[in-house]
Amino acid sequence: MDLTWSASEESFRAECRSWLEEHVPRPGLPSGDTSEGFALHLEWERLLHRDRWAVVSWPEAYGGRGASLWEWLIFEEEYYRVGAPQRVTQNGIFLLAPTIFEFGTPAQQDHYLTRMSSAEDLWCQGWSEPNAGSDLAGITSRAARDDAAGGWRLTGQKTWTTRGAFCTHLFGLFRTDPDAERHRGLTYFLVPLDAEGVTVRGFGRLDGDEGFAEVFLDDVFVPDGDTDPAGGGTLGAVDQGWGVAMATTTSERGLTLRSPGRFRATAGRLVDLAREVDASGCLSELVADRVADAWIDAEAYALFTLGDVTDIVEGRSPGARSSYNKIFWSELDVRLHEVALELLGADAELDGPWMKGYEFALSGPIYAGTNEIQRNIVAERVLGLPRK
Amino acid sequence: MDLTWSASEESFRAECRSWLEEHVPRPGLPSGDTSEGFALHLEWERLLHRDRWAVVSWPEAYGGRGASLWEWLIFEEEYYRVGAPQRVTQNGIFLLAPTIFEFGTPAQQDHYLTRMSSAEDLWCQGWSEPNAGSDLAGITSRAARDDAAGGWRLTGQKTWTTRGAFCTHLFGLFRTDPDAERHRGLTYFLVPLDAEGVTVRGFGRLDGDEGFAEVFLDDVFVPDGDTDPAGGGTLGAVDQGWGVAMATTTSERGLTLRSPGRFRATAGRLVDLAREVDASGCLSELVADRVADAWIDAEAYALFTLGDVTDIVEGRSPGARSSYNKIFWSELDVRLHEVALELLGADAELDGPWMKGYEFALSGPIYAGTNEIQRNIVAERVLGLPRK
Amino acid sequence: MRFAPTEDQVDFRDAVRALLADTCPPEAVRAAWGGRVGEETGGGGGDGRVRAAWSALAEMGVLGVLVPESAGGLGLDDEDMVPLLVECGRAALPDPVTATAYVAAATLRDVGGEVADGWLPRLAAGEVAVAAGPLGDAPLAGALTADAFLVGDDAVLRWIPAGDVELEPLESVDGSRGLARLRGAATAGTALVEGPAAATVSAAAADRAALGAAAELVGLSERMLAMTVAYASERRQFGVPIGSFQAVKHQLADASLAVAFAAPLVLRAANSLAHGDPDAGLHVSMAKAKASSAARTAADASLQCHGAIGYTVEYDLHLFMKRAWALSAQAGGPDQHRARVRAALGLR
Amino acid sequence: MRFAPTEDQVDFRDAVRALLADTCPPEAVRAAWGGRVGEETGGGGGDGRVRAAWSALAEMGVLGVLVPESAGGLGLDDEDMVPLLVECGRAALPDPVTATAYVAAATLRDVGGEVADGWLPRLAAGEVAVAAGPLGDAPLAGALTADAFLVGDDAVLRWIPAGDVELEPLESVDGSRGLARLRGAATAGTALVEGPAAATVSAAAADRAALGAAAELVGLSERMLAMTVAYASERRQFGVPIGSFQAVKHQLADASLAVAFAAPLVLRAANSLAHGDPDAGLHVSMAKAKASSAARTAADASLQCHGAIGYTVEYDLHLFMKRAWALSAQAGGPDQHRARVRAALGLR
Repeated sequence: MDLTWSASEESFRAECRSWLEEHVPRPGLPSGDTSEGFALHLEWERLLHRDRWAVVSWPEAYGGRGASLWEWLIFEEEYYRVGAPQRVTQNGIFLLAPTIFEFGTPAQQDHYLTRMSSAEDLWCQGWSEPNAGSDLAGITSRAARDDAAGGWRLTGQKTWTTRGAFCTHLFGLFRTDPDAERHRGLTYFLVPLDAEGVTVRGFGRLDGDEGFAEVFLDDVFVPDGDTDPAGGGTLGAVDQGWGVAMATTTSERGLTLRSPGRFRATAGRLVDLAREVDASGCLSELVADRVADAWIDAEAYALFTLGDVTDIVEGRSPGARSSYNKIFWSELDVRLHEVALELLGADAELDGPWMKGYEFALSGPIYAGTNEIQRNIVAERVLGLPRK
Repeated sequence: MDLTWSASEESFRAECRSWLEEHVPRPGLPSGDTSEGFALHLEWERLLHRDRWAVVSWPEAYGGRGASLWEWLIFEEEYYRVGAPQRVTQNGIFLLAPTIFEFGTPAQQDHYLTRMSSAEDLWCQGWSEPNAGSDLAGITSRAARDDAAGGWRLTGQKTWTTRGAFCTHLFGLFRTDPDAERHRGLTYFLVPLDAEGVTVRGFGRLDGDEGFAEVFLDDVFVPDGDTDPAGGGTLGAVDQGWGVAMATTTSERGLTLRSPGRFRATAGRLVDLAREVDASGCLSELVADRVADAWIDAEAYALFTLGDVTDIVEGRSPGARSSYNKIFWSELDVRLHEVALELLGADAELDGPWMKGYEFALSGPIYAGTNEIQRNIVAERVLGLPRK
Repeated sequence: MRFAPTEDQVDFRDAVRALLADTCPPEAVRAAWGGRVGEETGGGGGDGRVRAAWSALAEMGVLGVLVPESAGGLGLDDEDMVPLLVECGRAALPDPVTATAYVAAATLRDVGGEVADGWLPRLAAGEVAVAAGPLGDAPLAGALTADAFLVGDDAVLRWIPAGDVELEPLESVDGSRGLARLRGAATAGTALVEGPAAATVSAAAADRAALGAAAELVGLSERMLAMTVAYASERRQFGVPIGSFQAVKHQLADASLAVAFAAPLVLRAANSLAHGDPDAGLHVSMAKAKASSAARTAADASLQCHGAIGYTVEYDLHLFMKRAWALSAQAGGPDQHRARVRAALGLR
Repeated sequence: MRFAPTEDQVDFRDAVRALLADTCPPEAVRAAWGGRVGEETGGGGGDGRVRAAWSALAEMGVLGVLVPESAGGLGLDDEDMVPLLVECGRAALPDPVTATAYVAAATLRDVGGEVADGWLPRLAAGEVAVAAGPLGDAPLAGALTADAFLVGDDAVLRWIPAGDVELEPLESVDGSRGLARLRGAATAGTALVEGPAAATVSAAAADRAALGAAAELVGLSERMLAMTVAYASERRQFGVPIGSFQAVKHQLADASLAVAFAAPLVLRAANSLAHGDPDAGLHVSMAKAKASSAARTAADASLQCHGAIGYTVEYDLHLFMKRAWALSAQAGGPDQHRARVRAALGLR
């Protein structure tokens, strides 16, 4: 065990910190899930890219620094510590990109990755459908073969698409073999949202942001494989989309979407708030205890992910254990905000940053596979309990 | 709403209290679930019966006082407040008796009820079998018709029979029609344990008491209906045992087995313990808060049962709502003891009364239908969620 | 001994339930949302009032339940009033029935005098709305449309006609709250009671404010659970209704259990207040602590069992959930109320 | 940065796991039960020791992990030791490995002097057993068979050979605990350290006692969960294994989650103690708080998912569960340890 950072890691941290402190927008940006906020966020993302902070762990060719996973953790920690904005590019860089690195052809990698890190292409997820939420394999949107045109014609409806109204591209699963058993016959597609036949309708989220969208696809043409990346394509083999998608959901549930820096930063702000309340003589032992407990959990999550990274670096796959991460971080995030609201007492209902954060946190146990589904996965695939 | 007791109820309370204070064994009895303890408990039960306190709400003819359900609540409250012994007759008087009142013939009522209230006949339950626990309808013990002898021949195995090793009689379900669907073809039998072919094997419980038994039945003869109550018989109609049994389990889950007085008395002792710890300067706000919370819950249970009694008195059946009682009292009982153990700190592990009580309380969420089953019942039969 | 509402109380409650189902459907609540939060969630322009419901309630006598008959009310007591507040919660009615018809009406009735004589008939008639709360810095619900304020502490209880005090409007997560802080309330309006007696009267007002919130929380919880049971019975995933999954069943069973055991505490506290039980304050705290926790449990379970649709503002759940968040922290959160229970038990 | 045991540590741990599976099966733990509690639960006659396991551990070097090589030990550190204590927990080994080979060995190693020189080689060889704890009234596990006691507070740390102090035996719910209070310890034996330095050394001993208990709790929890998963996969009700019910799955998933996130805290605290990190005490408290809660969660879920069979003494679960109850309250319960975290965060 070695819980120290090397000299080069420490100097990487110093570099991150000084750049971030110099450039991070003050005061913070409005929510990126509103149209005005989104534009400001794009400016920020492009600044990150300009100075090669957008995707530190990617190869330099795609706008990264070839940083190690450890360095990525450090970057994330500094990023959240300084209170930098949530990434509106996250669905692309944290969820789709690992899949493109794993399953994309060289042509796809070359085309998509740089445009993604530079925030030219903005990606949203197309997983859920009105009747396929937790039951992701219940997808009915279909892609029909168009041999003449050398591609596919997509029809169907995707929903709960975060920031769908502001994005330029969608990745998701479509049914290519309607006769196959549920998990088979699905293919992973990349779709430009300006393609003919696509309609996007935004709608309001709990926290008042217009962050959701429904995406309607009516006979939308997408070319085969990587024949014309600008026009979209298929990612991975036809009819093998489930396996490709599972690689993405492992990223989503696990560490890449939710780095520990994020929750440690929130826990730090919670402790600061508690100290303020304490200074005014109003901190009860009860709430102080909950602050300490939530803070410990944020530390526990950080340590757990250090174990994840060690495993990944040494070639051991976390696999279904990523469901542990998902359950833990999502419920931790709710708890951190709940305790903060308790600290605020009668002011808790005010529409301030902690309430906004609470509303956002409440989506955690729902998206990326509800925590009920994650608990099934832990029970069946980690503990080995019988499916039926 | 009227939350006051009438003058006659108050005088009933005074009478209970003074009798109990005079007669209750001091110091308390050892556990009734050991053989020496059981004998002492029997003496106590017979004393209760002598002075007509064994079954206050029963008709005088069967040893009761014809007291109202309200008076029964008062009696129970005083009984537990003074710290009187757990009733080793409870499975008879609280669970079987309501069923005999509802389904028994006059001959059965005359024969069994007085012998039960006087603790001559001691009844244990014969519900669970090795492969029929939560799944009660999975019972395989069978009763074969013996027309020649005018009765039935019982064969099978019952288990987790509380105090089975000390009891004289067993009530339970046996399969009379092996071809019928699971919940049908069962009949409710009353069986003397000294009948030929019965073997009882006691075994140890978590808390060290020998409170459990397995009961083996090998071709045990039980006469028809009420033809010879001394030899046992069937209760209610043949093949209709499930409905008869459900009446008993409603009693078991609901108020009659677990009167609020019991938990209010425990909550009172918990508050006393907390005051002692507080006096020595060692009470943290955290634990004090949990004491208050558990105490509130004991009060909430008492109020809920006042609602139950009001309903029963006015002819509204609680029905599936008795599952609320079962879940609540069983988890309340665990919580009351957990908090007490926290108050004891490093001494918690000592084999004292709170630890014994904790061990006993842990059985609550398991017996009388696990709380998982009760939550299904609440969801399906109270809330109306779909079974499948 | 009889622990259940009377037949009259049941009839009154049912009538109010039906009236609010008509006059205060979710669309009406939505329309009452205003301010920036209202706009962001697709409504906007409301002022936190559903006037059709308010006048119907006045007509039915609900706003005068505690007002003496001599002042045009029904002259009834807490036991009659509290079940009706449960119904206000069930409808998520944003109007200040608790503050006006419960806290202010009972206080003016008990205090008497000129202010009472002048305002009680108007309260009963539904002509005026009151915002009530502690004298201090806490945000006051319904402040933006209140005709008068009732604020008190241990030393004084003040009655302040609107206009005599400055308002600092605040945005609540629930866009129908009409929330504001008062500025300069300590010297505004009339002192209804001063000196040692003020502590008792202010405490009674605070108790009724807490119990009213507890009652509304019970109604809100029952409504959220009913919505969720309906949704989970219909929504299908994996070929079956999601309500057939044990994980959904048990979450909803737990929430319904919490509500089922909070509701009797609320009724008992109403009985105690009606009869001047010396433990009434303790009983109120038990009720508010448990009703607040139960409502949080019900809100959490409802959102989780709805999944993404519950997270949208187009769906109604959030109207009820946000009110539950607000009321569970208002008039003392669960910790504060358990602290009072702790003190009553003689513990630190 | 590397957060995982080394290959050597994994091999050592696996060897200890295998050794204890052989020498300390549940029957051995059961046979170690004594006293009245032992008799009542069908065993009796044991003294809280499994000597076959103890000597095998000594032979493998486990009892001398922290003892300097010059005294016949391996001269390793907390990071090497703590994973082995997890294994002792997994086997529910009742013998005082934590007190002897972790707390006493590290303390004597750090303090040095005559007592250390005399006892350390015997510790490493498995010739002596130590009971360790605060100087005061708390029950001491393993006291009945201890050859020496290590007890301390802020002012003094004492080493007391058995016989120099009077024992008041106590019955624990776990019949293998060999529990007693010491009488007259304040003046018995030798003062290893006195004055200001005592506080530091006693605190380090208390931290190792807490971390050792935390490690054992992780092992106990993992074992209980494994037993329960096996049982729930086999036991059938309603025509299917009970482990296929979501209510069972989610209870066990929650418990395994609690354990999975407590275990890294335990490892980190071991690293901090090994390297003299100034926050080591804080890290120990985080670990003990979470390991204690996780073990309670695991015990509760295991009992509930077993149902009635888990409630019998003939079945093994209770051996593990009762140890978990005892250790979760020993060396500071979760509240006490969170209080230390609170203080470290600068909160009241």
